[in-house]
Amino acid sequence: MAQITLVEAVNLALARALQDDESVVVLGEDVGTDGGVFRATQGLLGRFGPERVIDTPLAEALITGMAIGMAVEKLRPVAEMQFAGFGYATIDQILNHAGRMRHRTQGRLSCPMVLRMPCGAGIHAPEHHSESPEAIYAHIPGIRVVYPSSPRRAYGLLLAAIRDPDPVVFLEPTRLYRLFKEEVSDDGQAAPLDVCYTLREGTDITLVSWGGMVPETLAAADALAEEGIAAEVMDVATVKPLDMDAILASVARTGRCVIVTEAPRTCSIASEIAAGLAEDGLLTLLAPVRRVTAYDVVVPLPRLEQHYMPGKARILEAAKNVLAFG
Amino acid sequence: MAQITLVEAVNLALARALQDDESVVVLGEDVGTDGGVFRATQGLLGRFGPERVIDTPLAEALITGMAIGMAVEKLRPVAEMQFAGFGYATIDQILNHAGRMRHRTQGRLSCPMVLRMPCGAGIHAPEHHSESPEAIYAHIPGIRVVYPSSPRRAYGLLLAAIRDPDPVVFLEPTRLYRLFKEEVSDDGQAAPLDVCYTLREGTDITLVSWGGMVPETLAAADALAEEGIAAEVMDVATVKPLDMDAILASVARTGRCVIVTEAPRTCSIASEIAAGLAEDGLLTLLAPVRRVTAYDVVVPLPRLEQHYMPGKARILEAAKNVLAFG
Amino acid sequence: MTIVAKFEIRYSQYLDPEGKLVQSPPGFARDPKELIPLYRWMALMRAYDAKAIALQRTGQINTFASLLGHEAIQAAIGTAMDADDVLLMTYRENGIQLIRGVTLKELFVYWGGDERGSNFSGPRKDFPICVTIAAHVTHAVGAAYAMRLRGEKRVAVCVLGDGATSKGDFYEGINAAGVWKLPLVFVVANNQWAISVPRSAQSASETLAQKAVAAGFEGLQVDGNDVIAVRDAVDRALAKARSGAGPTLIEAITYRLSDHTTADDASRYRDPEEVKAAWKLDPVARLRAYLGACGVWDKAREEKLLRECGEEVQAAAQAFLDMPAPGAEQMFDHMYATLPAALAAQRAQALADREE
Amino acid sequence: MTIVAKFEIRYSQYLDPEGKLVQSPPGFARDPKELIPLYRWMALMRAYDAKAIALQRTGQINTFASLLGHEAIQAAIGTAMDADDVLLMTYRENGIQLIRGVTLKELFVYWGGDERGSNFSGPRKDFPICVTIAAHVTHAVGAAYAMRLRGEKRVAVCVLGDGATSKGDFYEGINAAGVWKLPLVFVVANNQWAISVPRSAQSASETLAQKAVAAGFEGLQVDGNDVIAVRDAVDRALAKARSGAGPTLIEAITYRLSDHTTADDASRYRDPEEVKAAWKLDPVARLRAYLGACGVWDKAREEKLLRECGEEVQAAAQAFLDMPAPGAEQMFDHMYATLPAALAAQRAQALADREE
Ligand SMILES: Cc1ncc(C[n+]2csc(CCOP(=O)(O)OP(=O)(O)O)c2C)c(N)n1
Ligand SMILES: Cc1ncc(C[n+]2csc(CCOP(=O)(O)OP(=O)(O)O)c2C)c(N)n1
Ligand SMILES: [Mg+2]
Ligand SMILES: [Mg+2]
Repeated sequence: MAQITLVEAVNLALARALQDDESVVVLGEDVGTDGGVFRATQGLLGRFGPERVIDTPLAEALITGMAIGMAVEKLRPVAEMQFAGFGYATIDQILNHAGRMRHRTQGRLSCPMVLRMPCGAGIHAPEHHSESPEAIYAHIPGIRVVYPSSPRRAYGLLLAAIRDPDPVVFLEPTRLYRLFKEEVSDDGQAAPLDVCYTLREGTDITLVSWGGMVPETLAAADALAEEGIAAEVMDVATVKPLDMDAILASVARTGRCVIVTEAPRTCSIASEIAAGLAEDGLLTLLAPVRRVTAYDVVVPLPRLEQHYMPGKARILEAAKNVLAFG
Repeated sequence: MAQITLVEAVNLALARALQDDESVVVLGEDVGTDGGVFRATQGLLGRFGPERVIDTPLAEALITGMAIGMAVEKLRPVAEMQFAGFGYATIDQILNHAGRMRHRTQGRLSCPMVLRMPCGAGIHAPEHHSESPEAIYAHIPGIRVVYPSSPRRAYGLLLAAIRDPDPVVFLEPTRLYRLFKEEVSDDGQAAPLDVCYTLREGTDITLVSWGGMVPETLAAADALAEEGIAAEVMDVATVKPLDMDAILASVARTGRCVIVTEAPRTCSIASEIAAGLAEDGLLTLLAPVRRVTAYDVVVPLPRLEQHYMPGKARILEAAKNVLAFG
Repeated sequence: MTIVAKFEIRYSQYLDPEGKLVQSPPGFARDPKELIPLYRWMALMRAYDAKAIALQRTGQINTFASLLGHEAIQAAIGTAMDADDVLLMTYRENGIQLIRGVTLKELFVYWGGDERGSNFSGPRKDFPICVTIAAHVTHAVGAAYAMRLRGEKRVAVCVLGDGATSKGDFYEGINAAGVWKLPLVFVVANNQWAISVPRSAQSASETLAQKAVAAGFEGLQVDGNDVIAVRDAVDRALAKARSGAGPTLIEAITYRLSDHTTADDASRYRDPEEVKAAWKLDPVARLRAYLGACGVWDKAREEKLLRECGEEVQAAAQAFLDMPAPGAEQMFDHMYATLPAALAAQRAQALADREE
Repeated sequence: MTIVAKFEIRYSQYLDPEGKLVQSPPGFARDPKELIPLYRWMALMRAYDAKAIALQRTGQINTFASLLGHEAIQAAIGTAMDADDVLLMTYRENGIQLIRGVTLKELFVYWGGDERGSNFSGPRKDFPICVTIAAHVTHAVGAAYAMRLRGEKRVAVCVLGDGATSKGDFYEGINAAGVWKLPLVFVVANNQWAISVPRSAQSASETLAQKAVAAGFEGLQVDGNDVIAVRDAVDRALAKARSGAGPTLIEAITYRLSDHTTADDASRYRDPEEVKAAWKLDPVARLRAYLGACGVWDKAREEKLLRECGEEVQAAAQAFLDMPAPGAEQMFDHMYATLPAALAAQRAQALADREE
């Protein structure tokens, strides 16, 4: 078992999937010789050849549309958007085709594909390289949206996504690509989709997050622990469909909830979770829910991005506000 | 003052805007000779000529991208997506360019454009002709999203949208296009953006809706009134930015809230409103919030669409559930 | 100044508008009797089309897109393709679907507003009708890529309209097909109109065939009202694709003899004289004239055929009308392979509501 | 079979790689002295480029996209355009921006990760850098449409890369430009690479110029390392556009002599021999050789110019570094013309957080 980074875990899962199932193909811009701009596909071309590790022309609607055609024709394509910010051109294909193929044909055809995209702020990148669009995808019926927050979960969830019989949008937090390492055994074991992962148990407050915000959330929980406050930390992991039951169960115990995301606030996953609490958790809430989100503004260029993203301080502030209540 | 339908009100506002401001242009598929597939642009070509009422090639990214270029070059384009379901290809342009032009250039350039799109279910239309994607647009920073529910508000809000210095996505509920008439005076008067409209005052429960669901919501309020329950009915109208203060103020009086939308539930505007209540209205809530939404499934073809959309019965059921509480 | 690249676009026709041969026919058409099956399909398409419009006018199906004028193109494609090739098409290609084994009843079910119509018994691997213009061009690239990767000799055939050639997806797709020399045949059914927008307003390109120049492969024009010309071009393109020599784009020139759909009124934007002139090019009459002149077709055969077609579509319509309505669970049960837990409550609610 | 359309693509070059004239020069270049201003700009571009890379390597700006190899194309476009024409471009066209009046400092501010760099003092109507590939092609269509509608004699110039020609937006844009015969000049700076994807993998088309065939207007190729050839082609295209004769697509062939950006390592995917060979075509050395041979340039002038350029970029870099950091309000204050009430609380929070 090796200590590897999140991007290495993605690479490992891709290699494993290509190895185990000859219907798996990888496609996207620069995924071949270059190994991807983040090296997520490094070495795959050499091992599996250009027929299965495919450098495409620069055309995002093509990449997704082509993956759909491949999936319907019984391949298992894993397509890459170079950055989530360039992926909006494919929403049309995801929404109008990938998420509908099975329903449209009442089960005759299906669309088992994965659309990977690096996302999130904090790496001092140019415009459009820092967005976290999970909420847009989560609104789309017929797909899954997965957003891992650690090397081990990235490995297991990506394998699960590739093996899933339905389309999965798989968001990879670039800020975590090389932030820390974890032991990951290349055992081909998928991690369960559609469930929240409880990273830390606690009784005083529930902190909910996913993707790139999880380390900040854990850091906030550490800080709370120093003050004797036991925070439960949940990694949503699959943001659509959402495991609301797990969150409700946790909040039923703690009575308090802070939800953390680096996406703009309006209609975010944080909104969805808060709404679920307003509907089905109201009686268990001892304090108002707090969303700690990015602002409803454009992700700024790097000089201000630290002020755009929520960090440990804002999470702590919200948690204390909620804890101070009643 | 004439009694006119919602689609006639849209037409009237377009004609008025073209008449009053020579920088206004209308563009889209079939908006010229045909007058639009719903006749929203009928007669405009004859009055204002093909240079200002522009039939475009069949290319949605072009239509929006072109409108952006026009707006930056000081025209006031009003672009049409033939149906919201064909508009996803332009999310890229709206999100990456229209909503960013002013911020990106720190005020040097701006993008005063309107993107109109018919939307919503209930007209027995083919696939992709029945969707209500307001939540996707509402998640995008830098734009407004407006969704009128009556001829008078359609007229006033569309004029406001065209005159607004920033981009507006203007959603038109096809089900209401010809459902009822209202007196609309062609006085060139814009209606305020960014505010909720209270359609009916009441003290027992707040019903919140927008667009095509407003008549159903009013019908539910009528039914409640027959049972002696006074429902306050709010038409959100501008779903982004959201006038949450008005909703909070109403719920502070009534203590109960049902939110109605025909969009899929996850990360919907209904979620956003419920989240706002969980954060800032918790102490005033006498009962859990209820979202009455479409399901998280593909809008079905016409034979099942009535079962997809929420109707008066589901709104009533939710309202009674909330009223029965505590 | 040096010239670094040169291109030319060819046009072909065998039968003129009067149904006279203008050049010696390709192999498959040497014996005119061989064309009778194509004619039968074209007659069935017309009967189907008329019935669908009647059903729509009487409120029994929803908006319908007529294929009137497209019969030669569709008969040629449908008969040229192998069973295990894959078809990707729009709402207007029902005739090809019929030939490939989709039943008349299934087509009515689809237009009746019920997804079960796309779960057809016939060509199980064919794609469903693509309503969003040109999106299926990119799907075709993926499907053809999959076939070639597995070393199959199958071909993907992608049919689209003149309007579709303006859309980015079309171009991204053909460009990629060129890059990988995929086993793909694109047929642009140029019926001169995209709803109210005429071909001339869609592009300044002299032909639509030359769109293929941008993608680096062959584009050609054929008379789309001449079933021999279309069939010949499709045959060649299929053989080329199967041999590994890559894609072809065929622009088949015809005319949309109907309104865009039953929701449209083309008289708002189209000169009736133009439509009248287009009827002179009618592909069905043209082939009938040729078969008649060759002595392999006559009035009696025609009447019998029309009667048979009428009965067939009538029976199918009845079978459609007799079908039980879908239950609300149909909205949920194929959203995912297995219903996610998060959707269970929504499904239950929909079923409960339905019962009320 | 009849031929219904024919096309040819021409290529032009005036200066060969050694800087020798291969045909008699166009008017503006008859007097070699007239080329000195272009050479000066090219030298300044190179100094700017080197400084930007140095700033990036020392952590003072973020990822930077070098224009090395693009100097001739950019000098030609920048000097050919009128002040009130409009430029739409990518991240790699800083040289054109410089000529049009964007300051060196403003460029550093942009790459330093601060939106204020796009609020430049110079060509106030020029579009900001477009990072999403080819989206600006559609903006160019709208801008050109607006100019023509108002009866102005202005032209929109849209510069893009070879990779961009694969994107749907490019095609939708050129197709529309053809339909409306807009005052538009497209320049494809074909530097052979789109990050790691070579030109040959981007499209099977023999040239990129022929993409214009699909849009129904003229496409041509020029040697993009020959400033005379590029300038001549751009001059003609601008004059044609201004006269109402519609758009032109110019494929200017050059080579990306640098990595894609400072975040890229091109040695992973590119043969060093290829890069070495490309340096032989260097547009700056080529023009210098020609000017030298004409006797209008020499070592002393060269040294003085390099010194001046070095000082200029150094001063600009310092001015950039001396600039106060932006406040958190910069995220909010130009999101809308007037801050919506709903954003006020978020703005207040951001300012409060910043202070902590
Ligand atoms: C992406 C998209 N935009 C708009 C529409 C609405 N629409 C349906 S058919 C049509 C015209 C299509 O014209 P063409 O491609 O020539 O096909 P035809 O209908 O003539 O067969 C339009 C604009 C659509 N279905 N998809
Ligand atoms: C729509 C989009 N997809 C992907 C990217 C990522 N990306 C940035 S530059 C680039 C290559 C562009 O190549 P080319 O058009 O040849 O321009 P060059 O960089 O060579 O000047 C890519 C893929 C992007 N910026 N936009
Ligand atoms: Mg057509
Ligand atoms: Mg390039």
